[in-house]
Amino acid sequence: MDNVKTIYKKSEGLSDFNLSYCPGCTHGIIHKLVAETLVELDVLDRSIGISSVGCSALNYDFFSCDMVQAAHGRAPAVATGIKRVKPNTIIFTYQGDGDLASIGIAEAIHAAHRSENITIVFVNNAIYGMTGGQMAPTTLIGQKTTTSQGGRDAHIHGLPLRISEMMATIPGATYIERVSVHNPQHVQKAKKALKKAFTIQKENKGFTLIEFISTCPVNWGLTPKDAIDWAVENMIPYYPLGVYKDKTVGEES
Amino acid sequence: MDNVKTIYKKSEGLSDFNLSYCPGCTHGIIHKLVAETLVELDVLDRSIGISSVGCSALNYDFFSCDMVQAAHGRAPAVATGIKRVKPNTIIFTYQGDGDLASIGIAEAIHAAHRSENITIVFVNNAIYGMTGGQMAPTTLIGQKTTTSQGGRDAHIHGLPLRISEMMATIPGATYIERVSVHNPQHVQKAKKALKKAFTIQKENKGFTLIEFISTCPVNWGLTPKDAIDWAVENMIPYYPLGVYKDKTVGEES
Amino acid sequence: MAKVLMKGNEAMALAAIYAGCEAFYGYPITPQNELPEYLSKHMALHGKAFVQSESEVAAINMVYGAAGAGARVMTSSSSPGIALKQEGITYIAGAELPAVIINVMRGGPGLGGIQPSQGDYKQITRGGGNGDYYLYSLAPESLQEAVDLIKESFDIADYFRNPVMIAVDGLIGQMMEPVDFDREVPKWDLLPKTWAADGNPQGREKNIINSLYLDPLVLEQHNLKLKAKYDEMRKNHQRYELINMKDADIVIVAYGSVARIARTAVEMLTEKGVKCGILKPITIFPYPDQAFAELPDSVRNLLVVEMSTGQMLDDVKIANEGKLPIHFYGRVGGVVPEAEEIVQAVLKIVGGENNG
Amino acid sequence: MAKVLMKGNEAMALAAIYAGCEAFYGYPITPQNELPEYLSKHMALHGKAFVQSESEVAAINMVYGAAGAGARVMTSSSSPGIALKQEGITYIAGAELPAVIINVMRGGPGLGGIQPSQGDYKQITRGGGNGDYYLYSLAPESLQEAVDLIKESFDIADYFRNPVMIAVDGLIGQMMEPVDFDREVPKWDLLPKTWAADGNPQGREKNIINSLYLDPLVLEQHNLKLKAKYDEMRKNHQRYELINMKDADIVIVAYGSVARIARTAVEMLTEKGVKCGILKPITIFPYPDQAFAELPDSVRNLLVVEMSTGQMLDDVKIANEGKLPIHFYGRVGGVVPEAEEIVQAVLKIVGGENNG
Amino acid sequence: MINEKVIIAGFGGQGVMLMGQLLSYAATEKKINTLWFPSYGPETRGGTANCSVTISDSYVNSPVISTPDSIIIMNKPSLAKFQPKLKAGGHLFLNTSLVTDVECREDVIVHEIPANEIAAELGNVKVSNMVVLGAYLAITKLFTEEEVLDILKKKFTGSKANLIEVNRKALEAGRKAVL
Amino acid sequence: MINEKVIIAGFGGQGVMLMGQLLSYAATEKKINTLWFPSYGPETRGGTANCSVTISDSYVNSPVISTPDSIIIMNKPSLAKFQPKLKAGGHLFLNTSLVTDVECREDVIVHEIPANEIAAELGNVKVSNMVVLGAYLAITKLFTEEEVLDILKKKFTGSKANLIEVNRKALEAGRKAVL
Amino acid sequence: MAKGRIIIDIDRCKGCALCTNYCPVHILKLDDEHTNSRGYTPLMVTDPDKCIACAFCAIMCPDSVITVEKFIKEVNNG
Amino acid sequence: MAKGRIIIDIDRCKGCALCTNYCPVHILKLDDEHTNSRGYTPLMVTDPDKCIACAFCAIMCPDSVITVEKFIKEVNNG
Ligand SMILES: Cc1ncc(C[n+]2csc(CCOP(=O)(O)OP(=O)(O)O)c2C)c(N)n1
Ligand SMILES: Cc1ncc(C[n+]2csc(CCOP(=O)(O)OP(=O)(O)O)c2C)c(N)n1
Ligand code: SF4
Ligand code: SF4
Ligand code: SF4
Ligand code: SF4
Ligand code: SF4
Ligand code: SF4
Ligand SMILES: [Mg+2]
Ligand SMILES: [Mg+2]
Repeated sequence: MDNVKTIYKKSEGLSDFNLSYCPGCTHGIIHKLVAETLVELDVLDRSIGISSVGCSALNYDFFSCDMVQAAHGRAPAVATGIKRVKPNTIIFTYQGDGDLASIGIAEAIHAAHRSENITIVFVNNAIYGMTGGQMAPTTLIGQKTTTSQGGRDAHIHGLPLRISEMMATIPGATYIERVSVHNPQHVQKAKKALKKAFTIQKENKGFTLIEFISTCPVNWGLTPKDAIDWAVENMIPYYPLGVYKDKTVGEES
Repeated sequence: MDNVKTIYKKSEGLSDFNLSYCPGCTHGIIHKLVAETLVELDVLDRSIGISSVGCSALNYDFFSCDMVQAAHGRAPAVATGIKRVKPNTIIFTYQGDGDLASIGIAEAIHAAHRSENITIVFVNNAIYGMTGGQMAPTTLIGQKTTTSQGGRDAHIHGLPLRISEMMATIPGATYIERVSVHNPQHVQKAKKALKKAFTIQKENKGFTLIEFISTCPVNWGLTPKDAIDWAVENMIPYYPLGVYKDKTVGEES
Repeated sequence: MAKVLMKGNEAMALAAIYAGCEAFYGYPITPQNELPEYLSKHMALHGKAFVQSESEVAAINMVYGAAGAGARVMTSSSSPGIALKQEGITYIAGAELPAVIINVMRGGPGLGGIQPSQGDYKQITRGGGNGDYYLYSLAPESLQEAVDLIKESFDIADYFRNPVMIAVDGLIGQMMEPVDFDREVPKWDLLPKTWAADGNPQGREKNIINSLYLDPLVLEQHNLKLKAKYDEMRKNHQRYELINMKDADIVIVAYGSVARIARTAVEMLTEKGVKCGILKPITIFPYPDQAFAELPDSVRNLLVVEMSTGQMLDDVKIANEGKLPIHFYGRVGGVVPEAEEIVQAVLKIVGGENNG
Repeated sequence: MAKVLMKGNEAMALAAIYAGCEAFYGYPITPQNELPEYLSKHMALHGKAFVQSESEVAAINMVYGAAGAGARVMTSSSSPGIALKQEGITYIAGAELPAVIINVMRGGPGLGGIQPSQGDYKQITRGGGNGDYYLYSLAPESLQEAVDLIKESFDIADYFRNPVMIAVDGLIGQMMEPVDFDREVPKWDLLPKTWAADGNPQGREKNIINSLYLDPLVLEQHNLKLKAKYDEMRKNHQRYELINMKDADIVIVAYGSVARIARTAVEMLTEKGVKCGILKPITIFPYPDQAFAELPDSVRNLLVVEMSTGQMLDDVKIANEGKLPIHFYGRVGGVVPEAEEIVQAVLKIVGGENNG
Repeated sequence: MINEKVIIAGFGGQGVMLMGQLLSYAATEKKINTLWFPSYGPETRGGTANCSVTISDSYVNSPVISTPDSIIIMNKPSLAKFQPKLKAGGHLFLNTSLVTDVECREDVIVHEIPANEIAAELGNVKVSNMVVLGAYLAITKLFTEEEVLDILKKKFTGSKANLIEVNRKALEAGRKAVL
Repeated sequence: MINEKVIIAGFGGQGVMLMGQLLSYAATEKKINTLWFPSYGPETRGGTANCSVTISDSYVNSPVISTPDSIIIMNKPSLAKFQPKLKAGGHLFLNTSLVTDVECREDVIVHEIPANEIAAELGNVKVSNMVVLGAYLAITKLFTEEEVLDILKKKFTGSKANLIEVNRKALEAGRKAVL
Repeated sequence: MAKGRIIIDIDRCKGCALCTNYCPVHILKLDDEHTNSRGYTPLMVTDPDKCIACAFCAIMCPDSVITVEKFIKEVNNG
Repeated sequence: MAKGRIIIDIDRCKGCALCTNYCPVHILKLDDEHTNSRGYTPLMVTDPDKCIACAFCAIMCPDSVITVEKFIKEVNNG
């Protein structure tokens, strides 16, 4: 008979809780990647995750490391507060686009500005999922939400913010990349990005942010797969994937 | 005898109050430019200025148009609140680097993000003047302040934020320029920039921000002239002057 | 007009439009989201301003701006969002600007929960921000009352040049009830807003909107002026309802949806032969201490019922001046008391026990 | 050690270092700037953390983080800055985290002024944020008392797992006085912080720092647990001082620097043959109602003196239970009452007039 | 005198909120007092949802229904949650397509409606809620099926107008299931 | 028994804050109670500055001095502000270099010190404050000049150490101006 | 013939069907006949023999429902 | 010979000396002999005849102290 080798299973970086996300929501994929990365870098037992306010607010139950639930938008400040007193920990925040790009943009920018040695996992699903589908700063032009019922209109609502591009201009930031999880290949790429970010943090090289293009099937009103296709067709063109800042480049070469 | 022509006098955009600034502080020069611009564009009598919190907090007394004193960092939100109900007014905020770059960065970014049709006068003097010389996000590396008494240290405090560069990445912003007032030539250039910004606003073309390199002789511990020289030698190299964003360019050509 | 069935949040939104609200600035938070969602569509239809701000902090400062420019302006939020607005609220009060703030309360402290609560009583009635100021605070129990009070609240805010807080909870926000939007509400005598910084100085001096007074003697005068306003509210603008008070043996003190639940409890108690009245504050600031003076001599006990651990107790103690025994029954954290529980709490007292 | 002459803000900073403060996060605001300035230098010298945050909002959330990680942590600010921190403070209380918050009060509301004030009494004692929580709040009158209380406050915060507020005003912040840093202060029995999310789970389950409880019944239990804590504070941890109380005819109720000024007034009154005592709350939450029970029978009147329009009056009314006539004298907006004014206010009453 | 308190409970997605709203709209149309109150919050996403409806000639006091006159139970977990509250002698409407193998109280009147099956027969399993509503109306006689359909007609306009017919049939089928 | 309350007032930049602090430091050194309280805020920048110092054997109560025993007036506007508060029979120290053409109360003891001139003669107009302080010490006999200089020595170290001498001379000159 | 197999933690599955779109050999679908304990229609494998143990399904499953095992041929003397 | 003149609003002057650095003909200095009503040493012109009315001083003065007037030669028949 054949021997059997387990090549994929639930990460031990995740607890046994059932994720509270809607069926097919890519939040779950991103959770797996974070968990796997912490395990593979062997830092899980000195990691502290900061839950923010959004659909992921409850993820303090989902990761198996120490967790802190932060006020809406303030996760990077909470992370700073911890990292400065516990410099040997590995700290990540997990923030949605409402949380980071809207109410919490100041805290994100200033964590980068101060070169805080933390990693931000930024989940951009172009909408406020938790509160029922309001417009986010990253909502695309024409996209219908409960507070842009006629579709986002540049004249009334302005043009969507590009966070990775903006944060890349901050002198204090070390590594910023935008990734997507729309197919297995990109999931692997995204994990590589996370690994790079957490490695930089492990080596005390400063601030890292990985932006994930994510979906919200429920509030977009699409099936999970259609939501992924919509993200590929509409979000990625406006939010191109790639490395926006890498201060370690000169170093390495 | 000769005829006499007044070629320079106090702008009628300024009230009769004595400015509360320390002797030789370039805040005063910037005030004159704003006042002159409003008069020259013939919009003074429909202008509303938003004082922020900083040495310029009291400038609600100094401009001769309607004025609103805003909470620390929130001037762009206050401006938004007004402009949306009084679209025919000309609105400017007058904000220091503590006010805008630190506590108020979210409001500045989101006013730009929404393409609010307002003008931000951003006065970067690399320090908190009003409160007695604490470190600002724009304080230069090595610069001594009351909260960076050994000089700003990149490892502890991060690298200074470049606001114009950062805000230029915001898709909703129309015009962003950095200017200086260190000599009469640059004062004139700065005024041209302000005129461009207010003209854009007049024409409802969106968000404009003019960043001024300014001095704080008192908290820098320098004479007014030495302070200006210090700004030229130290600030301008890190904060290069120039236009960072101009969405009207395509239009005009 | 016929009554229309509407969700509380939407009815409150529409009431603001009826009141001539010119701008709404707010940030999403459960359980009040339907309010901004409704306005995001309908304000534009009426040519009015709607901005979903980047945060509650920005929202309240946008309100400050629009109010300072003389516009009728409103924001809404829920408990932690209101906490974030405290600095902005004290500025609005300090600069004497009229504005309407709706707080659809949820369980706290902190992020807490999202179910109905009255846990912001202190935050609302004591002003959560710095300095000596108060919000004229109205606590309706039904959608009709909410709509009527909101329609009037813009007048009240303008009259006093002071923010008005509408204190409701998730029950009011989420329930549907038939509402008549055409009911007459009191009209207040309002002066033109000659003080507004609206960028239109035709024939007037420049206007300044400000709360900064570096000279302490000037700031003291300003504070005394504000105090006179609050004293006037206290003296002449308390609102309350005394229900079933005739020969009452015990009186339930409750506001908002709890008062409503208490009505059912009183019906049940009446069946049991217990004479129970309700003292329902409608203004929670100014607190209706005048109502306590009107209680009949028959009253032997007060029972305060709240969806909190007893935040209104302070005000009841002050109003009661040590006269009647005060008991308390509360549910907290999003738990809504049922009428039976209140009945039991009353029976415990009229049976002689004190569970306060 | 010999006494050292220090500025209040710096003395309070140093006291925190003595107490083993491991991190300070704050944002500049007058009149407390010397406090962070001092720490910006000295925390680093002690290998401790200092961050000038981007805002008060960030500062209080940094405090939340460090406190959750088990560190002794402090922030300081002044009135409008404290208003901005309200959301963060309710989170800290909700998540049951120990932290010390210094409020060097200035005139309000809004931006107000920068001169000494007690205008944040409501904001401090009623919790400016959402939900049912309180801050253990200490109001020293001198630098020595401030230093002693701050040294102890970190223990108190750890003991209750609750934020402690040090309520002082610009006078305390700006004055210089000789202080002895080596005075013994009470030590509290503290348990190890096994609950901390410090990323060091050696042999323990993961820890979670949180204030969110979506299930109302669970959140209710959480609230009742908090309430038990506040009840314990109220019952066993009131602090106050009764001064010159023997045969007192009238008692001044005053806290913080006003109590200090009242001491001079009492000396002057004694010379005039007026028997005047002082009831000085040291904790303003829990409010020392026990002190009122200890007043001698000779007392005929209470005079509340504050640097506000009368924010402590509510608590005095509650503690007094309608027994003695309550009078009030206040200065506000940054005006500091002089001893003579208090003397006059007392004389007016003992002469028979009620200016309350 | 009308004074009906009903709790309607099921999975999110079964249309329990709409059932309750239809009753309140119908009451409003007839100028009868009514109050509809939903469970709300993130838990409605995956889990159960319910709403309470009071319909009364007099002012509706408590929005919280402690002792409902009727309960409509669309799934199993809801039965456990709400059956104990039902007043003695009250009506229990059960969607027996999903609520199987359960014990019901003896002191209440149970109406069993295999709503999913009936709806499936009608060609649209989504109208199982209307089937149960039909049964409820037939028993309580609060409103006629027409009155409820009139409300639906106002809601379903445009492309949705063709749904009216299947809803009519569902109400009818529900009635037949209990009468 | 010592119980001295003094208010020191002048322009920002004249060193009035330092004068008061020196008194408080000297008191602390001698284990005498003291309290120094400054005017503060943005207005100190251009305008006037003042501080109140209490030195007392017993606990200092009010930080606010309503009736000072002495006032030291370094510029004109300060005289108008503080003269009315001075206790009857109290000491009024006037920097007559800047405070000219004024009326002083009859019921107080006025000490006139042309401090700027004296300081200029000493070669450093900045020590005008120390000149007046010398006069104040000479009259009140609170501390010896040495005691004050000892404090200064602790403050002026390194490159500033050479300033001690001119300060010593200033104190001395101030003494001579009033004795 | 199967190169491996997947193990489905049925009760964690939310029936979102996401995984089914990424199986290169098209052997995944929702099992309409069943409802799991949380009320969802869970995943099933139509033709286990075809599984190539690529783990694409598992990688894309947001809820870590799928474990993938690879069969490793023992080098035997057969 | 002066091409113009400046008028100094003495009591607004804060004596910062900034303007003095920008006068191309070096005719500006602080008037050490005087103190204005606000206690500052105000600006003075040392040699008014040299003023070329360039307005540099006025442009650089933060406090709008300086008014600049240009003398315009009348075209006369001289
Ligand atoms: C101060 C405050 N404001 C608002 C809210 C309400 N709120 C909860 S989640 C959320 C939006 C979250 O959106 P996002 O960050 O994009 O996360 P997603 O749910 O889309 O993953 C908001 C506004 C809150 N809890 N606290
Ligand atoms: C909420 C709040 N935080 C802090 C302050 C105190 N404060 C007043 S001015 C100021 C800094 C201003 O610096 P900047 O914006 O650079 O202006 P400048 O004085 O340098 O012109 C601060 C922190 C305040 N008034 N309000
Ligand atoms: S609401 Fe949207 S983002 Fe939130 S869990 Fe559901 S699908 Fe995901
Ligand atoms: S403190 Fe600095 S910025 Fe402020 S007025 Fe003085 S010199 Fe100008
Ligand atoms: S492992 Fe690959 S082949 Fe096997 S079921 Fe999953 S996706 Fe299909
Ligand atoms: S992706 Fe996961 S949750 Fe979704 S159907 Fe497949 S196994 Fe089930
Ligand atoms: S106008 Fe020109 S030349 Fe005349 S004083 Fe001014 S700077 Fe000098
Ligand atoms: S005129 Fe203006 S620039 Fe010149 S010294 Fe006076 S204030 Fe300064
Ligand atoms: Mg989102
Ligand atoms: Mg600055």
